[in-house]
Amino acid sequence: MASLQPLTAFGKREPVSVTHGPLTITERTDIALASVAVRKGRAADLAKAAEKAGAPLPGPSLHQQGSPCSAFWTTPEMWFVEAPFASHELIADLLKSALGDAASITEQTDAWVAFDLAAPDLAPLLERLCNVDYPSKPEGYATRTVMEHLGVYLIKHGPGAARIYGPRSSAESLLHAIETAAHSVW
Amino acid sequence: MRYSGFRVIAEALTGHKGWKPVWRDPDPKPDYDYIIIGGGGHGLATAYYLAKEFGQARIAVLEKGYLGGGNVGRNTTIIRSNYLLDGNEPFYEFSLKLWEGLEQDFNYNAMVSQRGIINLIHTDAQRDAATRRGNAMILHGADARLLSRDEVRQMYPWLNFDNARFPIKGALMQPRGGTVRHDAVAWGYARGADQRGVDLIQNCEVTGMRIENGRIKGVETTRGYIGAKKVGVAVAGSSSKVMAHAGMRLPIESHVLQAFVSEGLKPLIDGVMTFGAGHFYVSQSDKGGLVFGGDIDGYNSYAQRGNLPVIEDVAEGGMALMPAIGRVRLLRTWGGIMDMSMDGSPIIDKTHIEGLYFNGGWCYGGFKATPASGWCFAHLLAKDESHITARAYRFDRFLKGLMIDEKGQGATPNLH
Amino acid sequence: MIIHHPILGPRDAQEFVYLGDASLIDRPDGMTAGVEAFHDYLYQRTNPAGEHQELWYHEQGDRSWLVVTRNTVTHEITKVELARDVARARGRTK
Amino acid sequence: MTQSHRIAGGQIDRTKTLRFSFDGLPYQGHPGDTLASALLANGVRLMGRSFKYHRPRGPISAGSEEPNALVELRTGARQEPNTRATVAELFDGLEAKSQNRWPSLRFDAMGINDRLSTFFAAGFYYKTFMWPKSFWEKLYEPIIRRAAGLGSVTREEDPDAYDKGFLHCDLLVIGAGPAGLMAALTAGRAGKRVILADEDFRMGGRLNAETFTVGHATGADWAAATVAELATLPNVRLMTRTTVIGAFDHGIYGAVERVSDHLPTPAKGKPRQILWRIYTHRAILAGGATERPIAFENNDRPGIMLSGALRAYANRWGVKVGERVAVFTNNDDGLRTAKDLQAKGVDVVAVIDSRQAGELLPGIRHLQGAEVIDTTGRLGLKSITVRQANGRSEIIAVDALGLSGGWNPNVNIHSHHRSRPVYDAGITAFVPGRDGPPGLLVAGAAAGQMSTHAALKTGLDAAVAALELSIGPDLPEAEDAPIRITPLWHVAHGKGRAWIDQQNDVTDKDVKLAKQENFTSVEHLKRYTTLGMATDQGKTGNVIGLAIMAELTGRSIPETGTTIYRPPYTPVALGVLAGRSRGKEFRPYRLTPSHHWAREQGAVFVEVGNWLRTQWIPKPGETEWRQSVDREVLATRRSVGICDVTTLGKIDIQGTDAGAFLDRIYANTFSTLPVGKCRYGLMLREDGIVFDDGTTARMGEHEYVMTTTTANAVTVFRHLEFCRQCLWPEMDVQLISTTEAWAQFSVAGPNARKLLEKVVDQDISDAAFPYMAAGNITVCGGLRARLFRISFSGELAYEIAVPTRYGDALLREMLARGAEYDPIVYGTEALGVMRVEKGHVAGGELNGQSTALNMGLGRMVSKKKDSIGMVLSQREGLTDENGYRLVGVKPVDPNAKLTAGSHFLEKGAAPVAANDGGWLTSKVYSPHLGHDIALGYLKAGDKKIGQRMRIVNLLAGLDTEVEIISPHMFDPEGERLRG
Repeated sequence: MASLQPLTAFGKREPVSVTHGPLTITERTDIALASVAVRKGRAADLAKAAEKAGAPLPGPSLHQQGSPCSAFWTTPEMWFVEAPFASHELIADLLKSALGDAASITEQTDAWVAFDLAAPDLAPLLERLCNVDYPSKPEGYATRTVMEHLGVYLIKHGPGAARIYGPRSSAESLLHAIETAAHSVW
Repeated sequence: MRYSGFRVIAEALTGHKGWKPVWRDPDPKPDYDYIIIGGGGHGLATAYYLAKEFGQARIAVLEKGYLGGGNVGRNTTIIRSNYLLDGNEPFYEFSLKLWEGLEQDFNYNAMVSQRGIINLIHTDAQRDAATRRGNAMILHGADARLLSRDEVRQMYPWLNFDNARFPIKGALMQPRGGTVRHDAVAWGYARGADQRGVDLIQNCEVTGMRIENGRIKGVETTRGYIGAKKVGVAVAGSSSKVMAHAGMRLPIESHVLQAFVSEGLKPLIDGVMTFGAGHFYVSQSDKGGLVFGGDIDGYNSYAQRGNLPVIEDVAEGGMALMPAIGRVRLLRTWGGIMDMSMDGSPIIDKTHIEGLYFNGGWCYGGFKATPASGWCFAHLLAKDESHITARAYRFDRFLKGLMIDEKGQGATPNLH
Repeated sequence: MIIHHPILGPRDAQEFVYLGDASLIDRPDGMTAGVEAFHDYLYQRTNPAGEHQELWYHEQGDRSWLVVTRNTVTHEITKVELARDVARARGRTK
Repeated sequence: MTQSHRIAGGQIDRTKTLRFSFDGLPYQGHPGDTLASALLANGVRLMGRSFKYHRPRGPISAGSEEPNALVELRTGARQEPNTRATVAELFDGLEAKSQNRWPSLRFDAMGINDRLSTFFAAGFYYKTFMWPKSFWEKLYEPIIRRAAGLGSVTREEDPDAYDKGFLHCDLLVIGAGPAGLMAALTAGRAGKRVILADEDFRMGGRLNAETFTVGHATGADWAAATVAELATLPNVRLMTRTTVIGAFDHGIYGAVERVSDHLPTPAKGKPRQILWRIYTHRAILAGGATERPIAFENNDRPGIMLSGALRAYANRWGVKVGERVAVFTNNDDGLRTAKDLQAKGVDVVAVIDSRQAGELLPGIRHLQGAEVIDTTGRLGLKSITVRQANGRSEIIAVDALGLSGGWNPNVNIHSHHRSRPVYDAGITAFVPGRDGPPGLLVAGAAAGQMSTHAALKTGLDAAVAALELSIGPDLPEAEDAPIRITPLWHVAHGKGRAWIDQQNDVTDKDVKLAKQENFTSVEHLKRYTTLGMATDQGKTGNVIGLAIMAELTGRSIPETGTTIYRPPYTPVALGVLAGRSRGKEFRPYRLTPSHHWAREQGAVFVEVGNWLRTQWIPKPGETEWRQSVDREVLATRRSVGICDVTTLGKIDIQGTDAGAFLDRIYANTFSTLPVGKCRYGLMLREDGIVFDDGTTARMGEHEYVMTTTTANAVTVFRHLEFCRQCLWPEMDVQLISTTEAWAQFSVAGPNARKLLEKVVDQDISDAAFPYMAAGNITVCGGLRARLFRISFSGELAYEIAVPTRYGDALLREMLARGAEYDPIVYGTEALGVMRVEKGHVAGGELNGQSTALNMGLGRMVSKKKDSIGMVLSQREGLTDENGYRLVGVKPVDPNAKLTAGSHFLEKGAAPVAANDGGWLTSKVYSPHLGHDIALGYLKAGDKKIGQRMRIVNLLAGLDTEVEIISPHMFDPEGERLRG
């Protein structure tokens, strides 16, 4: 698009990937993100438009896969919608044209650093990082939680697969916290 | 009976048979000139000064539990007068001066120890604020020094100077600050008051107030009705509960503040220290325990106990500042109820009910205020006018916009 | 403490920020009320030893303001509502 | 010495030998030993000194209640003071030292205190040391402080790491003795999520120390088999070395797991300990009971210990504490010790039973109706004096004495919510009272159920009740001996001292003195004598002290009452409570989009909240920070400078009521702001004090972008949500923070536009993009961006924002494409200089104590609409016409230095509070003006412009003449920023 070269939250050209024992932490820079909030009294309009646009609007504490967009609930009447960055860098504009004025839409792509965690079982790691009862939660569980003083979103894609969205400016501190916990556990 | 080193030796040699009760346990009389509700530090000091300095008699202190069982019995024992605002500094400096002569005055060793207090500085903005404060203190006749990083390092070389998230850049010091053996304050005042004829009545809870035609007549208690010409309430922590007997709502919330003591250690910290980049303050008692605390839990509570997050937050502050204490053990935690006022400053004032006076809203700074609070409250009770150093502690300051807000947090009590 | 969030279920109170008495919802109208009314609203508290309705903000959660009914002596929580619902029920509009 | 006191049996691994040292002497022990058991096995009874009298002491217990055997464990940075030898697990190479003694444990000079003890009665220090006044800090107190304290602390950083974690369960079982194991088994077999935590390194509790059978196995074997079954259940988590430290609100328990304390050092990357926060549905306290001694004269000598501890050392650790042992008891449990020791071949020379009648063990001499009244043996017990039923005294040579005064249920955790224990005369002990922590049940000895059968049964029943199960497993058979006890707290005899609180040296005499002086309430007793305030928190001594007080006052024990226990159950290392939040990881870092670029340039960073911001960027040859800052300011004012302002809070406000909402939030009006424009906004708190400020832009009809200060980004957002949800719930407003989504740079200086034109794709001429314009643009060939024409520096200035990932590149691109203008990047210091020159308020002025009027912005508060703080800002105290006003200040002598925080005085006025005119809020050196300048709040300052005053900094002895000037010290007409 433009001549400017993007950097990751770590100030690098390429996303970081770290392996320790059974755990792999992969930074995801290929996700576009936007918040979608219902305008007052427009829930039905939004639901209709969202369905047409392929953007799910799941219930509280849930993440829902969709095509091309996935989404998770963040606050009452607000979701974060995920889409591939390559095709949806202008995610806010795309959603605005799809959803019209039934929603307030704000680009969030670069507000967050995203990590995918993979291990046979993430519970021993996550119990050192946050108060979420990970094993008891269903797949598709999405919540905000705190890891080492950082507010993050945690999405469970399986017992051994999770995504964490943390504040981009604290990417290094967050990764350090996860890595430290991993070394402590494994 | 007068206490002295000679007396201690003489008693030791004669089997300690001569020690007398430090106070009587009188039954309440039908009426008094003055009733002080609350046998904590402030209430006892008020009674003591009423009798001693203002020549009043027929005084009773009513305590629902045991003497000194209020916040004077559970605090971190710090005294200081390092306040910023004109409404506060003269009062706390008056208090510090009273501390300095207290033991000789009431003939009880409360271990008033002026080993100094330092407030650490971690940013340029904090240094500016400390400079403003230090100057205000000196203008009010108190003592203050601004320490450089190197001076702090000389005092406490083992603080975290080299690996800190928020480096130490200096400190504001008040050399006359220090600590006092808190229980002894209550006992010293109680003994002094008792010797001057004040009836200290324990296990006597006030359950109601008799008010006729806008004037207080006396109080209902678990030990019966007791009449009084004037009633002074000094029950910080329970102020709203007691003043509700007079139908009053207060600009006060009750919050829990936890405090902590470690196992006994050989000397590590001489004076008092506050961390400027987290919630942590600490001193070491003469017995060797580190006495420390931090922020209030943050929610209204009368439970006298707190929860884990604040314990952890305080420990984080401690470890960030003093990385050598990782293996020192926390021995005991406790929680006191704080009268958190709407601007972080206290109230010593008359009420709209004639003969009913109020002293409260001490937030978590009430211990150091004990002597001046007692003196000024006694002054108000005896003379019906505010002591010169306590004139700003009025109820109507919120209505008039004359808040005394040291921290600049506004009407959010849990942030003061 | 645990707050049973009406949408999210049990959550550690550490995720919340406490404000105070839920009477802070009842803000007077600045165009009609004067200093005295605002003074009572902002500064005066019942501060009960017992049941207390109070405002908590789920800052590290879903950003809901909640009205929590909690006993200040035992800390027992008996009711948790969305503050927005309470505000509407108390007649607050725009 | 090689384990001279080791006897057969026990749960130690004799195939392995561990070497360790105590006070420099080498010893040997085995895996499974504690430091105390190993020392006792080596014939070492003397392990410590008491706090006040420095009396020689040995362990009295075999558990965490130990008051005496405290040692300094490990060396160097890992030195731990006050470690109880009775719970310190032995490892190869362990080094321990005795503490609170000089020069050595056997010969302690401070032992003189014991001789002088009559002068050191309870509270003696309150009655003396008052004259002369100044001697307290100078003489008395330093001596006391040096003498006091127990172990010493290293000054080195703790090298070990600590973790925290969070666990969830249906049932937490605290304690893995018979009751706890049965409870866990019941819940575990029912498929419930169970956590079983025990402070010991071996589960089984007293079963490991006793010889009874459970079912067809020994108690220890039954425990091991049960633990083995539990270990196979995926729904059960077994946590040894894990102490539940406290019961907090709503079923949350704190627990400390000692992961590595039994190792010489933690494995790489592994923590020493973990603090677990356990969220429970229900919990069962099965923490057992603690035996209490009997107080009599000289009852504190090494070799005198709890009878159950003697038994435990023999049965669990294969250790005989002495060659000739006696037992002094008031209940049947003491007889068990005699029986077990006898069975182990230990010479039990006498059982002194204070009761008149009872069971007689064959082959052991029983003295019934007798009492121990004194002992000898300074460094270790040599003999006891027994007063027999007939009144005759007899001296019996023994080197160990077991005391059994009955067992106190470990009610501690049950009273963490301030529930008062109640007295149960049947077992002469306090049991859990009413109103314990909701959801917490108590089972086994902790509930006063003292037999093994009762423990198993109540454990099972508690689990069934807690989880509403229909049925539990079958109960194994176990002993169900009744409690036969005749209370005996204290042997009244003679003039000597009987110890109650051994560590703090509180004796029966101290209790008597407290009574004599009317410190009779239990709280006064505790505070006056220090009873129960030692590191064991009175676990063995408290009840005896209050029983003696009850006796003295003629009240019953229930009338006398008891103090309550508070967390933690046993002392907890501060390190584990802090976890990873220490050193540089105390708080997370926030890094700006230009951070990596700035680091390449050698920038100096400054902490602003959690952000690290560029403070200045030194160039080669610059040795003083001022050189760099002056250059950055001058270069910006001369041509163009760029500053990363990403840290300012950014909040996206959308909805059809967004404008009306902002009118309520800000003191000034925003609904009338045209699309494509921005405006400076002033936000008040409800009390009328200024809360925050910043520019807010209208990006669309229903879309605003608010800017907050860096410091208040979070609190402003919280406030907006409060207003939106609680005050005006029907407004159509949606909020989201975008602080981190955009990299935002201020571009300021006469050439700002020219530089930006090199990267911005659109026309940004003054006509197309005038002062206070705002809009969406693109840069560098189509990248989405935002541009705001606002200025904090007084220069022609813009703030330009791109998605954060492009921030670094945009900065480099601006520097490269604009090279002809010599752009510089400036830091927060230069930013501060320029804003002070311009008279803009910031941190020093936005202090939470100042009004719009104070800041000279009073007219911004619109009274035509309701907004937060409007009404209360009109109170008399906040509208004083002689109140503080923001002023500019310059020194009359341009070489004079100003200091922020200095106070204003009129010329000739004495430096006293009555003359205090205000203070300097911010001070900078203005390279443009060539001297220091400052902002300040001065009383009636608006009327003093042009006057001369002094500013004083009494902390530094500075007194400087200054001129009061307008705060707008640079380009007051604003010609440059509109240029």
